[in-house]
Amino acid sequence: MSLTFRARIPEREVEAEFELGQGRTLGITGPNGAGKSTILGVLAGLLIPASGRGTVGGRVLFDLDDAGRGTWVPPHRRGVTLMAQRPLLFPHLTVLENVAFAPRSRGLGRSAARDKAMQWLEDLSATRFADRRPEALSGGQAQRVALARALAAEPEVLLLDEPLAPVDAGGKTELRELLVRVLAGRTAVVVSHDPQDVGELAQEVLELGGR
Amino acid sequence: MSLTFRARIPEREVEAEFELGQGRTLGITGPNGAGKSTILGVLAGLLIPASGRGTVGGRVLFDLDDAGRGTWVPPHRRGVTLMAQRPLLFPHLTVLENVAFAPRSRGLGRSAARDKAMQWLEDLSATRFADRRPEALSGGQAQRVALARALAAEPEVLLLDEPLAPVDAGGKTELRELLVRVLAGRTAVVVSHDPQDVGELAQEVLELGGR
Amino acid sequence: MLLRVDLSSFWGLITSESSLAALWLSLRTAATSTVLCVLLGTPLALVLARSSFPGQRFLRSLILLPLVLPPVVGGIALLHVYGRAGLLGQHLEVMGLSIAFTTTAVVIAQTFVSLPFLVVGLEGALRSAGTQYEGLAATLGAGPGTVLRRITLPLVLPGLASGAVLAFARSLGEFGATLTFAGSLQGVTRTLPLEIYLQRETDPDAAVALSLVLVAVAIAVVGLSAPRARAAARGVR
Amino acid sequence: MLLRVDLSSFWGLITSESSLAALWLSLRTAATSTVLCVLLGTPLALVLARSSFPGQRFLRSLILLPLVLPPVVGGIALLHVYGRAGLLGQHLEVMGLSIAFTTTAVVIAQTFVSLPFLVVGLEGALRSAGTQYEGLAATLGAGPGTVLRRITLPLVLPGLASGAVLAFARSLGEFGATLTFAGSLQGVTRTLPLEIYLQRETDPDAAVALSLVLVAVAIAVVGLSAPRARAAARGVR
Amino acid sequence: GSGGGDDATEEEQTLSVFAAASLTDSFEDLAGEFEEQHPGVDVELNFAGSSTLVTQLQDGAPADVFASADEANMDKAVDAGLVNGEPSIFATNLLTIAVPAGNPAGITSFEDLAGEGVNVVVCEQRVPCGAATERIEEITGTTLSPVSEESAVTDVMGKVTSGQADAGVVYKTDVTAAGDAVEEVEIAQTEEAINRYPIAALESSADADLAREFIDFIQGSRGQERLAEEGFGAP
Ligand SMILES: Nc1ncnc2c1ncn2[C@@H]1O[C@H](COP(=O)(O)OP(=O)(O)OP(=O)(O)O)[C@@H](O)[C@H]1O
Ligand SMILES: Nc1ncnc2c1ncn2[C@@H]1O[C@H](COP(=O)(O)OP(=O)(O)OP(=O)(O)O)[C@@H](O)[C@H]1O
Ligand code: MOO
Ligand SMILES: [Mg+2]
Ligand SMILES: [Mg+2]
Repeated sequence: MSLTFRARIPEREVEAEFELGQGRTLGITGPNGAGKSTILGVLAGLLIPASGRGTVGGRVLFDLDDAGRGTWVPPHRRGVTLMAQRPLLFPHLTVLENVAFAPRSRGLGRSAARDKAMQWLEDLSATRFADRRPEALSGGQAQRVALARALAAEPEVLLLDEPLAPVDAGGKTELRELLVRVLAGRTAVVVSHDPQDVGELAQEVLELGGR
Repeated sequence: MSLTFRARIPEREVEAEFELGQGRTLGITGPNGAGKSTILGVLAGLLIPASGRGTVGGRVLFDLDDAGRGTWVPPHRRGVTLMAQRPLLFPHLTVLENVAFAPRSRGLGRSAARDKAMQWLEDLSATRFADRRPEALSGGQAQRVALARALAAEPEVLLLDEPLAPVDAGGKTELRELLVRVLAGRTAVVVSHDPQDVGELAQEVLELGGR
Repeated sequence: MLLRVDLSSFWGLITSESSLAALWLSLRTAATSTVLCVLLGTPLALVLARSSFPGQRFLRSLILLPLVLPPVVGGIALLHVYGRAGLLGQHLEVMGLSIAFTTTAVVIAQTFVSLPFLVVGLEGALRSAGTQYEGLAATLGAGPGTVLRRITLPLVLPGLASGAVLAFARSLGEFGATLTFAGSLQGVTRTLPLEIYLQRETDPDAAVALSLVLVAVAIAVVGLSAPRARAAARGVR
Repeated sequence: MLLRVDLSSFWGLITSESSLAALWLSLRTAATSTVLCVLLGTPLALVLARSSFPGQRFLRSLILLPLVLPPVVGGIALLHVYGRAGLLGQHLEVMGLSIAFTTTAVVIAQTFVSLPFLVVGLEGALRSAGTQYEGLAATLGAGPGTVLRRITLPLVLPGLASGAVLAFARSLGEFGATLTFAGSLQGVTRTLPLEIYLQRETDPDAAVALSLVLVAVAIAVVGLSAPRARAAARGVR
Repeated sequence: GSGGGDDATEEEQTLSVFAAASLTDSFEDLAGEFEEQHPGVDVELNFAGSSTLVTQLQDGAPADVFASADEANMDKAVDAGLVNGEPSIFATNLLTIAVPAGNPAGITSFEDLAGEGVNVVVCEQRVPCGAATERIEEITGTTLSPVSEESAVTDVMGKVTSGQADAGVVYKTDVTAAGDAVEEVEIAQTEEAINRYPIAALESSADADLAREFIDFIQGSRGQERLAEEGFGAP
């Protein structure tokens, strides 16, 4: 799915525009507060911009004129999944249930969704946490699970906000290799401060100016 | 203040021991889940270990035998300040009030504490957020403020859990330089996955084994 | 209080036909009212906590009204609505449905006075839970119904449960509105508080004994459903 | 209800001496009781939410008891404690303090029935706020008192406020316990609900008119103090 | 109707009686006896304060018989067109003084109630027992300064039995019901403020004959005997 984006969020002094071809990955970099998370929030449908337009494969996600009127598709109908900057694992669900959440929401049966979730946890070397609650995970462990949960949604467009920040050195290399495989052929936007992440994962780069 | 530490937290399969001379900085590294945050929690007094002993300059922080009996000094009387892995800024206070919190708790008057907080915010190039609520900060901005808040406590022992993880590339260099200055002569423990952090900030290194 | 009742007559009293009928009626109606409060109160709390519209403050005040109304006045108000000649009651009457002075009326009275407890508790829980998890769940493809069922409601379950306990307790103790709106007919509308009230007219000690039964039931329900105590402050990640 | 009262007599009625005395007494006592509920209820909620000890469930049940007690029974219980011959009352009597038939008794009755509202609301807020911020504040050098004053209480302020509003509303509507425990004397113990109840004996329409006054006061208080509506779901960081 | 029944299966029939709360014990017993005498009849009793009962009747409560604790409330029912035929008086109740066991304030007469430091509780003048108390005050030329003016006799009794009050002006039936908890000090002029209990069949009754039979039973010798046990006077 090709992606186009143009939006203005004046309360946060954020303004950005880009296009991305089908199956490619955009890396967004820029100093703290440049608006990286804001852009992902607008794409995912969690933030309503003052004005702008976004499309996926020609389908409109939002299209708001300067008065803020127009189309705005709610998050669950966008086919866009966000892995936010904080893990935000659902605290009342186990790790496995967290990862199975998206497959279940897509209509998969309980055990099929569990199997799928288990596979993703395996890919992220996190199966041994499957039955824990999120509160009993370390920072890096929680991040891995959040990544698994987003990947398990298998969306048209995947948005990752600093996916590897709290991951240990060895894990970074391992997960980067995994992401290269997973993102191949999938449209994605990855935010990172790490030039290595951007270099290995993204085919295009948007460098935001900072303040 | 010299620091000694020995503790066992079997629920988390964590066990560690180290000594640190007065004014020196210990870098702790190790894979996700190795127990880095756990050690800082025990030192700060937020987690009670099954057994162990910790001292600062000869003063006992905790001293628990295998049955878990013994001395345990509450966090506010330890002279140990923790910057946790998540910023955990007080949501009901402004940024300035967050940073002024420790000086105020130490008994400083309102305006003296404000001045001190302002200075720390300046050192961390974060003065322009002074009047904002934490919820209106980006991930990296919140981290800077959390760092300022911990530094403003000017404790005997400073514990920093991945202080620079979500900070942008330029900021990392700038803040590392600042920390080198601040930690000079102060006893500190810094957890980080970044070899550069450990290399530049720490005089000693504890490498935890992972699972 | 205990001193005033000797034990043998106590047992005879609380197992008398009228006492048992009243206790059983109280338990049944309070349980039904609690279910109704949950069914009605949950959408109301969601509307109050998750949307903003003109007149929201007024709606909240309206829902909280039964809290401040002396129950007797609440009972009069219910008569004006559901009574035979009432706004709604006269239409129901035409359809052959008569509510006043039936067990249904007891349930309506209890639901009326208990609803605010559930709504207030749940609204607070919803507000403090925030909307972050809900937004994230939506980006994982979950529609509003799924989000409600699998995220929102489970997250506020402790708030919902404590609201339901309060509603049950309040229903169990309801007196004034029931007496006025539903009357006091043994086995039909005479709940335990009404039985106690009547006993007090003629035998104050018996009234105290029955009160103790009510207290015991209430302690059992409230105590058992209390939130499990969490271990003391531990853990910062 | 409105239809039953015509406007001119309505005004005369609600500005009559007895009505005004009752309204003023109700406002004063309900405000005092609310303050007492906050002062007593805050430590209780803290103990319930932040510590665990044997008998905690029982303590919670005990605090919640007035919720389920029919107010009249609550009044009887108060008599057994604070009455002239009561457990505490007889000692107070010796010290020359007589509570019976005074405005103090009204405040005690209202505080008794309203306290659970505050405790339940605040305990829930304390539990969902968690202890992370408190622990962190302690590592910044803040002692328990400072943590309580600058972190814990401000964090749960919305819960405390909504609990206080419920307590005020409940105090304003309190009827049964006041009647039983404090009596009913104009200007001293006869609050607005008691006045309404009396009016109903002779002039039901007048009682309805007075109820409307009570409702208006309640709507004003509850409506004004409602949590400000937050903007709809926005922002994930 | 109740007629038409042979010895075949009895037709189930309900007689709904709305009665003042002070009649609870006596009417429950009498209703049981009435049911025994009338197989197939089920007497449903609804007890509350008389004014509450009138409100309920006005709002369409289905009932056959109304027994009020005062004439004012019965008049309201009559004025509202609820009553079928004339109400009749079936019992009377006299005012008396209840004092806590031991009579701590040493009350011996109505006039004593006006003494210094006597905590006396009465009914408010807007309720029947309060109106009667006021009449006694006029007759005796005594002005009471009560510490509380209650809305129901029950609440006056509550203050006396608990020892809160030194004395309360109540009905003889209340003193009888309270047993040992209180002592009685008679009011010499009590006959001047007699309280009458009227009973009447209601328009909404489905079976006027049965309602009539119940009223006759209450007014008959067995009914009067049982009421006298509770302290009620003859009409
Ligand atoms: N409610 C809010 N949440 C987050 N940011 C906000 C909010 N309100 C205002 N802002 C501001 O919007 C700007 C963009 O924030 P954003 O979170 O998009 O930055 P970012 O590029 O993701 O930074 P970081 O690298 O620190 O995560 C920042 O200056 C921030 O302070
Ligand atoms: N309540 C808990 N909070 C945090 N960790 C817990 C908890 N309970 C159990 N654990 C486990 O304790 C171990 C140590 O966790 P800790 O947070 O100290 O790791 P860490 O070294 O800080 O890892 P990271 O680099 O991911 O932050 C982990 O395996 C974790 O899963
Ligand atoms: O029950 Mo009555 O009508 O107050 O005597
Ligand atoms: Mg960000
Ligand atoms: Mg950690």
